[in-house]
Amino acid sequence: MIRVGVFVCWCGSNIAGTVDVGKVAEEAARIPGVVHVEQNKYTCSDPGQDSIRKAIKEHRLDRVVVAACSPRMHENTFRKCAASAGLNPYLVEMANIREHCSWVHSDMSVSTPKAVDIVRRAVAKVKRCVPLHPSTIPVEKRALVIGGGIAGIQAALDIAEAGYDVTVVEREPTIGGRMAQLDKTFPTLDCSSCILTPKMVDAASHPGIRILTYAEVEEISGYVGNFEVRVRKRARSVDEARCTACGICILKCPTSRDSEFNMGLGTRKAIYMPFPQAVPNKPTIDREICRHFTAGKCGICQKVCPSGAVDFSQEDQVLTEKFGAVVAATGATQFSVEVYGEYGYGRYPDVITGLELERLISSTGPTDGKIRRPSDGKIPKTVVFIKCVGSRDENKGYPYCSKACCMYTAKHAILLKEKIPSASAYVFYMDVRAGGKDYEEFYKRSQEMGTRYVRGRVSRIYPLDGKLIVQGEDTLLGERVEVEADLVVLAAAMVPQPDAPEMARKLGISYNQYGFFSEAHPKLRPVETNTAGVFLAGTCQGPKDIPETVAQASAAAAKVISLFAKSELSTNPNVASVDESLCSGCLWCSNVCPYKAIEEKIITERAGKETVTRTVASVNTGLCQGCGACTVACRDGAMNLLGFTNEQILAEVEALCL
Amino acid sequence: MGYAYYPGCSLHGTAKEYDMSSRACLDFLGIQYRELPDWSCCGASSAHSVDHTLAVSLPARNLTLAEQMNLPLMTPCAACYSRLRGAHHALRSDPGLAKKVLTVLGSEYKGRYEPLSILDVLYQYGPEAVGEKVTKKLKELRVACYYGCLLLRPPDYAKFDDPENPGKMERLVETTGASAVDWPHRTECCGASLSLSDTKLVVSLATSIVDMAVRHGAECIVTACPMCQANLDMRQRGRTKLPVYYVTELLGLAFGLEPKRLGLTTHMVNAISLLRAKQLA
Amino acid sequence: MLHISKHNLLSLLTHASSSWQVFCPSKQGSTVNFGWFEGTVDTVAIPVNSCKGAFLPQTEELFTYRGTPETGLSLTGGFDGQKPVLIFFARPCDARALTLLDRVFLEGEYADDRYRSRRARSVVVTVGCKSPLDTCFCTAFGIGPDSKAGSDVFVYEDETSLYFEPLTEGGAGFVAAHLAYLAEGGTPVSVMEELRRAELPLAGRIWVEGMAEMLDSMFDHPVWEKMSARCRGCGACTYLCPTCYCFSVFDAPRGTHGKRYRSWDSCQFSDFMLMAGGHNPRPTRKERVRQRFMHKFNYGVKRQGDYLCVGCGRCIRACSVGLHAASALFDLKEAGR
Amino acid sequence: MNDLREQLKEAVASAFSQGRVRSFVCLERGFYPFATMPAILHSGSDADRVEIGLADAPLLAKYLLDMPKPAGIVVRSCDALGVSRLIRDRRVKREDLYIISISCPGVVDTAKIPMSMHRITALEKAGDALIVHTALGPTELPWSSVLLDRCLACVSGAASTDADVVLDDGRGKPPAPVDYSEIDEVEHMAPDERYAMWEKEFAKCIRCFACRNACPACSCRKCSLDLPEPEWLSRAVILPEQFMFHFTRAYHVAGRCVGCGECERACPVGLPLMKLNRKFTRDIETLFGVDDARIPRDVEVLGTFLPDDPEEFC
Amino acid sequence: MSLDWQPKIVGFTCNWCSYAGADLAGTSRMSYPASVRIIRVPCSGRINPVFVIRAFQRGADGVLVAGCHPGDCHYSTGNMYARRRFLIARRFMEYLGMDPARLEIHWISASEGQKFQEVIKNMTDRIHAMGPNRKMREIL
Repeated sequence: MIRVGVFVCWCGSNIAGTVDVGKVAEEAARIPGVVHVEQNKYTCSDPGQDSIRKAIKEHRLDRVVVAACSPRMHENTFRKCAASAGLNPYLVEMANIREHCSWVHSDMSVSTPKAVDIVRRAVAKVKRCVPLHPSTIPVEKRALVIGGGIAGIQAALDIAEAGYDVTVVEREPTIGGRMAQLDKTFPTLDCSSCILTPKMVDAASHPGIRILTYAEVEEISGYVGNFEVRVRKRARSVDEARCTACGICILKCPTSRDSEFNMGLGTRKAIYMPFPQAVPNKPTIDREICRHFTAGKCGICQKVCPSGAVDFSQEDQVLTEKFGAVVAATGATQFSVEVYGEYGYGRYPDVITGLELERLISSTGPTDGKIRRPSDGKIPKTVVFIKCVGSRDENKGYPYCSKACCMYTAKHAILLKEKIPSASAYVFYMDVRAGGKDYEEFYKRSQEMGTRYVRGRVSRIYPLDGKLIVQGEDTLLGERVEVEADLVVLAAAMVPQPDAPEMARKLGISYNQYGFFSEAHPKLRPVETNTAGVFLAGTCQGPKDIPETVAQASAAAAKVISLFAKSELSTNPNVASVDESLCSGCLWCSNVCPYKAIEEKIITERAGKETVTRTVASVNTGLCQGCGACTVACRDGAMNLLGFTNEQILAEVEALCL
Repeated sequence: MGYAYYPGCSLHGTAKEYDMSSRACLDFLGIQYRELPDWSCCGASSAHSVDHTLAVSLPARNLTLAEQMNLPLMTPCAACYSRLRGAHHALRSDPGLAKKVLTVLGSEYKGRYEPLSILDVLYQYGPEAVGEKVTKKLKELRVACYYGCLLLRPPDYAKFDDPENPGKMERLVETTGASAVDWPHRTECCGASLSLSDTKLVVSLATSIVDMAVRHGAECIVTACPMCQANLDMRQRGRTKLPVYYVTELLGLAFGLEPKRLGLTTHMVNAISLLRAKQLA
Repeated sequence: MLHISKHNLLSLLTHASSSWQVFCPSKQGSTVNFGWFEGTVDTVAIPVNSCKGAFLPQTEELFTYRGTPETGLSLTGGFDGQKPVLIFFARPCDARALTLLDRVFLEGEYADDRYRSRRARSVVVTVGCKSPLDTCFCTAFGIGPDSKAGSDVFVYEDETSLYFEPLTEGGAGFVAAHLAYLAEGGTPVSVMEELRRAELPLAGRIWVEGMAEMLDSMFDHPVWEKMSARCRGCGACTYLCPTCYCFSVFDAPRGTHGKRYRSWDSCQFSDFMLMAGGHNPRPTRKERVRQRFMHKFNYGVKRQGDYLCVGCGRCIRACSVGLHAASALFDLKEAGR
Repeated sequence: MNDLREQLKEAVASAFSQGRVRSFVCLERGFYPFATMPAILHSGSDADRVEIGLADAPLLAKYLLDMPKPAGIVVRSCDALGVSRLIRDRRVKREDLYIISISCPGVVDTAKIPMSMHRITALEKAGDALIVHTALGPTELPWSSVLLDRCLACVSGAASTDADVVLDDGRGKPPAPVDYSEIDEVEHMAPDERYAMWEKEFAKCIRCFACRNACPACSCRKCSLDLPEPEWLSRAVILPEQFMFHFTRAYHVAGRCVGCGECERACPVGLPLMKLNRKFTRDIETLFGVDDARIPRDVEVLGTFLPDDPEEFC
Repeated sequence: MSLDWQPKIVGFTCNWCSYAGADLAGTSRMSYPASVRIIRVPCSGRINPVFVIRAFQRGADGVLVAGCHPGDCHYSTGNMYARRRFLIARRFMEYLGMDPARLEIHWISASEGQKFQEVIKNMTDRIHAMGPNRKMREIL
């Protein structure tokens, strides 16, 4: 016989003030199966917990109901308490008579019967609880970092410093990411390359870090502590071991195309390094344009290479490896500003984006650091900056604030003034958001240097007599504004990588409506995801500037390190479970599983005189997170969710409707 | 198949020539259409500032009539287009409103067909196919295509083309052999709705639009809106006066139709002299 | 003989329903079913179900209980004071089937209270079968379109009228109570003749003499395998059969109160014989189909002295794959040769 | 017709002789000479029993479950959908099956032959007519007036092409769209009126499970509705449980129903079960943009989603 | 129906959003009618439409199904399946004659205590006006 103990909590006056606790206890005692009821002033307190422990022993309780606050508050407390009295912790159920009852009803004549119903529900459920046991899984102490931008580099360095092996997978031929494209960084205006390249070199030379560039993650299976990852390392066509990075191949290569690194403002060769400080400092052949691959001709690079490093026959390598944790640091990209037809980007060459301006300012850029406008190479005298292009715009772009644009526009205005002191700068803005250490001061400085901030949107840009006429509105003055500009810079929003949803699916994590990866909790678990063992760093999770990105990368690293500090992990026992005798093996359940936790299993059984084999579903308890979607997909009733079984839920419904 | 043709009030009055030239072009191209029997005013320009249900019911009546004919409704008038599209959109997305309108009209609008502009119809016919029918190339005629507001905005439902950087009218015009100039004021508002209440403002708007066309080398303006045409034709005060044609007038010319049949003689700014000078009429 | 014009039948039944619970055929959607009188009656079609539900309802509540053993239990839901049952327009096969059910529920060591009290004061009005269906084969069991076994009143039907012939005291009582609707005079001789001559299409094909004895040695015959191969394992045949009577008893507990029910059960269901320990003595359809026909044609004869089939043909109409008493008798005969 | 039957017999016999099958399910002559019933053959010598099935032909797909494999089956397109259903539900493997598909001009529902014509001795298809032979002589009925309901929404009378042998005499019934007007009628009723209608229908249900057992989408080894614990369905045949039963049955086949109507044909008390199934089918088609939801797919409609599925909850 | 009759609403809520939303209504002391009784499940994807029928059978006057907003599911996609299931199941219940107002499906996030309060208030009002549910209900 099941022996349930019910512990009704007063929670001081929090419950007892609006619920007749005595009456609840009295009614609880009448529920079949309940053998012991007591009341406590504060059940969660030491004396309260003691009384539960005592009652479990004295009354030989095998199930416990605590009628108190939300299980989200104290379920763990009471589970531990029961465990310390020798009772399986999963034989405890809470009746939430505080948040769901005493705090929302003031009339005792309605709150008391409701509290009784809630207790009945809990008793009905707990009677169908069975002891559950978390299982343990081993941890492979190697981390995978996807993305070799500043976030990935930082996370890799931190994890490696703690003594664990890290693999960084970067799809470009070099690590460095967006930060490598920047000229200066706000608010200190120190040179981006000067602070980034040493870190790139540190990462490359760290014995615990392996960098796979020109490589992509194809598939991730497994679960926390035991991910299995397939990486495709694309053929570089250059033997990295032999190459001495002399650069003669690049020099002699006859084919070129727009340089991605320079945002199309310059060109690069078919065999190329994105930028001189690339890590690894080895060229790559772009097979899409290389004449050897497109036309079967050429081969100059191979001929000129003094060390015989050019290898046209190289093939993609596919590596499959095990990792214990994954840090997603896949970054973001720039909003496609062509959507704003009124700005004329793409039609008017002198309308450019912020990242393009970075390349124009950078001394490694196509203009050697001289700001020249793309159409005719003239030095611009008047430059208009437009903020919130693609951000804070529900009609054409995204509703969110892209966060870094206010500051980088201020930086651009300052750098413009530094490079071309006679130039005038206009910034069309909606709001200036300068929350951050030294940020407001930095924005002020840009104003003090003469940048004119116009609060309002630009409605149209059109070329007239070699100028760009920028029409807009100054909403503070309530006037139309027209500026004859030489150059217009659009502060394009940071947007998710186009393949972010696909990556999220590979990682088994969720993403928001825009495509930014979702953290497990916006406040309390900002670098974790809903998939255990997968962590987030940088702009793949949302727009960020460099300091924030680096901080989050280190935080993600810390999470990885603390995961690796354990030799094994215990799993949530509230997982799906198959009654093989009922399972027809249709496996439709596996379709709805977000964690790919349901596999096919062949079982052998006796049927009459014969031995037959058949297929059934099988739950990988390491992968299963216990959502229960499979239980509803299962018509056989074979799939159940431990802790939330069909039997339990049906009993709860019944108890509530009595 | 074919279309239900909805001329609307303007085309029976100030924009008679738009009606004439539209029908002429449709006939010439062999596009089947029937004038919507018993059509009524779409309520454009005023109803929607008075009463939302009324503003939807008026166009809805015409939409419903067309639907009962199992034909999509087509109109040359940009203002009618805007109201018809607006009502279609509102009825499809707001069941509560649809119910109200049902009680007004007594018959249900299912919204099977999107209402169309004559430009949509010509576009469906295909610019290439239109081009093949051109018998008289309007060579060396430099045209500023002017879209105005109602064909493009609000983009939620007007949707004729990219609201900020449209190009469909240019493609149609270029089939005639004319060249479309690239100019910035294609989607600027001409202020037509204030034509009587704030004439001064409207004059300055119209003039700046025409001037901008002149500065970009245009010899004439082409539009698909009776409001814009009337307004630009009447209110331009610049040094150079440009004739303002309906797109169907130019197409008609290119098809070799009589200028008179196209109503070209009814314009304020002489619409014939430019053509004569270019030996196009 | 007392008779009533067909036009007045409904008023007679309406009147009868004030003192009787009338169970009669009526049109329900696409079919005609036996059920409690609700203002309409269909006297033409032979209903898809039998009239056994009037005495053995598909589900009946035995009692409602409240309380726990600790606090004390109270039972409610007695069974008395109900009006007697009037079956109106049974067919001769239906009436005969009731006598077979009576043996199960009324004879022997234990008589079923519920069944007895419903049956005790009941009156079965049977109509002669003027146009038997393609599926009828009652004659194989010694029944015929004018058989009177089990009936309290027998009705002859001509084009315009129904002639009532009381057969029992109860039947006479029923007729007496409705004299106001009945007119005196005439004997439907031609109808009686027609009934005597009525031919059943299946009669020649179905053969039951010696079937019981033959089956004694056929328990392990391969024919069962063949017959059951097409069985879909539903319970349509048993639920519509006028002589099947299996039921189960179960509870519906709701907290500290609940109900005990009795419902029909079917030997064709896979779990019918499932034991608590998981053993199933009739694990496959072969055993279950064999059970059904052995019960009808062998065990029944041994235990109760009669075939537990009246040739009503309901299973023929019910089965979507042509596995029924007639085909079974035919196949068994072939196999037993 | 006879040609087709001869070809079919030959195909069945050769399936056995070539060792392609250990068993074969087909139709054979029933107890009534004009009707057919399922037969499971175990040897090629039985191939003579094979019939095409002019009238009251049951669907056969579900018999595959218990047959010794490799198993053969002869299917019309409606039955082919059932087979496909079982394959997608992984209840049988395609490689264990040997499928002979035949074209089908439609199947006669003898219940649709007027009662006045009972004592049928034979049925015969002649062009666009059914000739009913009775003791009183032959009568002609229009072919379309006597077809099974499932034939009125026929996916295709042509032989299914996913088969090992395709026998098509070119006389297959043209496909017909599903008529949803019955569903419209119910939808246009007031809720109380609808409820009353279903109450009346469900009151007839005797819970014999003929519908479930005939359904190719109801192929669970053990139906959850038969389980004693948890008791999804009480054995009490009372109205609330009838609603539970019919809701669950229809919901469990929602998105998987192949529209064969065998449930309705099997129902001994004439419940309009397709009125339930088709409600789901149509909603699935309109809500989720599925084109003919009867066709089994690799991923079940309820086993997937689109981020922009209609959002009517808020 | 007596004047003080209170509808009985069974609420199925996911643990991560809607249950937490109800908790937040509690911690914020937002009062609402004592009509709802909550059953906590991990995810709206765990809610079998058959549970809803069972609730009506056993005497619920209304049923609330609540989960995270689409896109916010703790398990990433559970509520997407729930949405599909209930889109068709709710229509079907309506088709069987159940009054649609008796089954409501809402997306309530952990931060929407107020929304939870409003949902319960509105639902209670509506059902109160309709009176007790008799459809599909067993009589005991």
